Amino acid sequence: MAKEYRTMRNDVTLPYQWALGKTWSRFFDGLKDGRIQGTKCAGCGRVYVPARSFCPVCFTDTTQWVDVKPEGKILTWTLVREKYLGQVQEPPYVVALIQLDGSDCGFSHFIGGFDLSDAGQLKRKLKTGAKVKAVWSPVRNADIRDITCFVPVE
Amino acid sequence: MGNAVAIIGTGQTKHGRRSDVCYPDLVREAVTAALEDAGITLKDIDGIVLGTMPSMMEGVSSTHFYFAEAMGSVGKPVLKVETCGSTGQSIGHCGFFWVASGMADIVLVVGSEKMSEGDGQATMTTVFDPFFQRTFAAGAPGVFTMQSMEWMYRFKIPEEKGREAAARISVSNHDNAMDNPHAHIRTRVTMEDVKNARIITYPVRLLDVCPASDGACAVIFATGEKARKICRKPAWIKGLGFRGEEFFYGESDKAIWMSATEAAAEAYRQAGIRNPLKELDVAEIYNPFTYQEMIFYECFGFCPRGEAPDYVLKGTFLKDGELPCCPSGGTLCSNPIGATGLIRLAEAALQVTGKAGARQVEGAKLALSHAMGGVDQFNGVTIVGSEL
Amino acid sequence: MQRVAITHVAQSSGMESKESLMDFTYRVNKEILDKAGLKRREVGCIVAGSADIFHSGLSCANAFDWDGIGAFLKEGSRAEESAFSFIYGCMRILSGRYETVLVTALVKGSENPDNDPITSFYGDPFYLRPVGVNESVVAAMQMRQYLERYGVTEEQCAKVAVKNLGNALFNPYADRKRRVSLEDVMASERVYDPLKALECAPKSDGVVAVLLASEERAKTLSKKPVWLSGYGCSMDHFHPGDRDLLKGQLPAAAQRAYKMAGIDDPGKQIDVAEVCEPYAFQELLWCEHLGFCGEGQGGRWIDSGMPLMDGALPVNPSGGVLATNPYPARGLYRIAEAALQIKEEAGEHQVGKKVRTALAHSTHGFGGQCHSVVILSA
Amino acid sequence: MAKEEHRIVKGQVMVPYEVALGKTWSMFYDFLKEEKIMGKKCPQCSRVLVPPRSFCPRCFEDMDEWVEVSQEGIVETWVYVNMPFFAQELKIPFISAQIRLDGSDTGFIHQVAGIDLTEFEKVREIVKLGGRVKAVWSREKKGNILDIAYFEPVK
Repeated sequence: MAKEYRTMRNDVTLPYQWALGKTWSRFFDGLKDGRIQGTKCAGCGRVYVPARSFCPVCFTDTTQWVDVKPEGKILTWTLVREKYLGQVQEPPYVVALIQLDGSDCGFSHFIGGFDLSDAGQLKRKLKTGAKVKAVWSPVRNADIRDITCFVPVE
Repeated sequence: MGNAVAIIGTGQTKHGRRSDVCYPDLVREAVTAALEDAGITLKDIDGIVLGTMPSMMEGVSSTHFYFAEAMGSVGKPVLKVETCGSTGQSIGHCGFFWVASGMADIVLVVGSEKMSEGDGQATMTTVFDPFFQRTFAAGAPGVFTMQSMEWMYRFKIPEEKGREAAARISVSNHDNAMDNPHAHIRTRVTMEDVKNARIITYPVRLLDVCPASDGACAVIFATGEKARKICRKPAWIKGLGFRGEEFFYGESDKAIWMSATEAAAEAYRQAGIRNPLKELDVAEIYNPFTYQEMIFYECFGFCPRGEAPDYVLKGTFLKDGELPCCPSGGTLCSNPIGATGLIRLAEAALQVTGKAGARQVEGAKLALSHAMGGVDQFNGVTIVGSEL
Repeated sequence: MQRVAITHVAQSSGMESKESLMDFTYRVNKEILDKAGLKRREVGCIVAGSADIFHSGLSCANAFDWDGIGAFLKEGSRAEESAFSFIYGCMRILSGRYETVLVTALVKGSENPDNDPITSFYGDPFYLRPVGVNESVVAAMQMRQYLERYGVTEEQCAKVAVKNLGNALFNPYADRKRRVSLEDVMASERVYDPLKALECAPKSDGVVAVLLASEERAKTLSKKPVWLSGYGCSMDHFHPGDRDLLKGQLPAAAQRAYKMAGIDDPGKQIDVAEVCEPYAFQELLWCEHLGFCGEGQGGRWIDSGMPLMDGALPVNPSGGVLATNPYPARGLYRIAEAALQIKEEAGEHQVGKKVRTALAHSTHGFGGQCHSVVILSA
Repeated sequence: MAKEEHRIVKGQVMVPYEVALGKTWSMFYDFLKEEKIMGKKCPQCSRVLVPPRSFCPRCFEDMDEWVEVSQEGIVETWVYVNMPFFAQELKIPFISAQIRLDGSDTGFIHQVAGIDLTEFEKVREIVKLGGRVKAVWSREKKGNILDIAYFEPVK
């Protein structure tokens, strides 16, 4: 940002250590073991992934853990071409909402595993409702990137 | 006074290092407790007010989004109000005005902070402007020390006397916190402990300073009509005031501290209080630093300027004194910043409704609560009473 | 019941300002006080609207705001989004305790990083932020569903950008002033496919102030006060995956506002609307949710010409957020513009028809997580 | 290995901003380059504010009159900072001070240095509330507040 009037840089850098709490610690431990777990609300019966300590609709504690499949269907997606500061990866990449089989909500993650520059292939593979499955990272740190991305299932 | 508004329920988390829970769960703990205390459910809530200190204290901005479910706000109107350290009082004021406006019958107000997740002092440094003052900022201790030194010099308070009185405040707050199950720091300290504690910024020592806490507080406001129907013993809002001075530190006189003085004066005017020392039964003051608590006593008219140490040393503000201050153990023993001002209000409400448990001040009917924010820039005061 | 009115409005240009944020704020507040013939000391209460993360790297925005908004030793507060600030100001008046409240929203987008990195901090650090979720990502996913579920076309969405940027040419305060054709919009880069660059709002500078007054005071302060007749707000789930992105909470917010204002046929009873559309297609979706047209009819609605400047229900005659996006202040800009239309003070972008009732809308968060609707009347 | 029941995730947030100084503050720094400390005087309350403002926050009037203030003043209060924290600009130990420059009506925040700062007990013999200090200029001017290197006690 070169400006013709007088400015000052004001860069704010701050360190954090975020607590996961019991439920999310267990969820990420599961990812490390190659399992995707949700919690089920005893009231409305919905299964949420990632797991929640309480039902976002009923406001009651969730106690039942369920394993959901590492595959599901695309609810919607976008191909990110825009570049911006501190971006999670180099564009282009695809971010999607995926409803995992056995769950009742959308799960935010990447879709990849094929050439994104090929417009034809992109349209063919990334249909709403199309099946995708998780690709596990070879290195697992018990975080959301233990799943590298989801890939279309032919 | 216009429309009557009362507090019908309060809830607090256990404050402290709460790395056992994620941030939304901490918030929900307070919300659930407040709903239980009021004996109502989320269905009864017409609107929700949230506030924290600065957004970046915990590295998630605009937390009303993140806490949407935890504060039970899905499908409901919300307001996000923030005024730095004074946030806790400001959100209480917002809850009051929402109900007083006639636009809602029952409003839930939530304040929270999870200090263990960020770097409090580094974050506070970003409150200073980047042009002139940030270079010399030394977090909260630096500022509060400068203010305390200026105050003692102005009123010719001998250093020894100031030290003695500040230590007494530390000891009594720590003693009081022993009665408060929510308090972060629950250890007794002696005068010697305080005077020999590690120096933070001279003359302020470790035991003169509040901890960095995780915690949340929720308070439920209702119209007079609803309050009488739902609640056996509501705490009535009698008066409130909020004032701020110039942004640059040093531009106004911090030994007199007009924002604190005038915020209290405004609240007193509304509550019809002329002699606060006599009329108030208890005060919950936002006291992150022992010395500063004495400046507040003076600003709030509890004693003449420059005489706070004398009053402290004769026990005026002890739990069995003429005007007990911070029977909860105060900010000095728990400081989840965005929640702290609301905790003061919740504690004041508990006192005037006789629900303060072991920290109850016998027969308390009229209580002052307070919070301070910015670089000594803002002060908010709310007065609650057992009668309208 | 007490009533509350907007008596005066002042705003800055949305274009990049060379002034410091403090001076930039002061100019607009000075202007509104001068217009109203009031001294700073005479105002009852002052409420700021600003958000830390959009605040030039200054935490506790209210601290820095305080001087420029004229709040020295005055009763006051700050809300994080400017529609919040507005309604909080109204509450202060409705409580009967204040006769006048000055509400000021401020930001200098030109000093901040882009909206995409900034809005990524709305995301939690565990699930959403690490997979690159920001406001544009969710908007793009929302748009795809909108296109696929209802058969609305990309061209119909692009028409919103053509309309609003066209309107902005008549608004002296607009930031992005450029006549664009449908082809321009369609050919602009698909930054978040299917969203195109010209369908995304810029980041702008902006200070906007409104003076609120009680019924009695309003009548002495202004010949043509604009009355608050309805307000509604509603919050949605945090995780975009927990919601149906095409349903959302705007219908709930609108219903609350309509109920309060006694509106049962919004398409007929509202004369003009200022809608917060940081992404072009959202104007169509929001217009459906506001009841201006049926579900899935947003495409036909724009084709019909109804929301054009000379249409039956002009939407965003100011050029909207696509033209000027001072993020945390944009809600109050909508409210101010709606008030100007009722006052017949909108100048070159005054709509042709007589305006008695105007709607202003504000939204922020992923895919419109929170919506506020304000109804103003003559 | 037993798993911990709850964990911490470490991270960092970096957000860069570039903020405008505007005319008044730009000029203030231009004056510093000439080794002048300039304030602005309010036409209504007559207070001289340093740092300067384009308007008086109390009277809410434009301030157009520049006034040069003294490079000497009184220490209204000070703090000896010997604790490190994240992103601290100055090396500890340092002294932050509020200085009332002669001819101004506000406290100016800067650092007091130019003396041995290592031992607090010795420092407090020299730096006193109400004591006088004067500006020491940096040889190289960078257009920021450290163009005044520090204030030193006047003997």
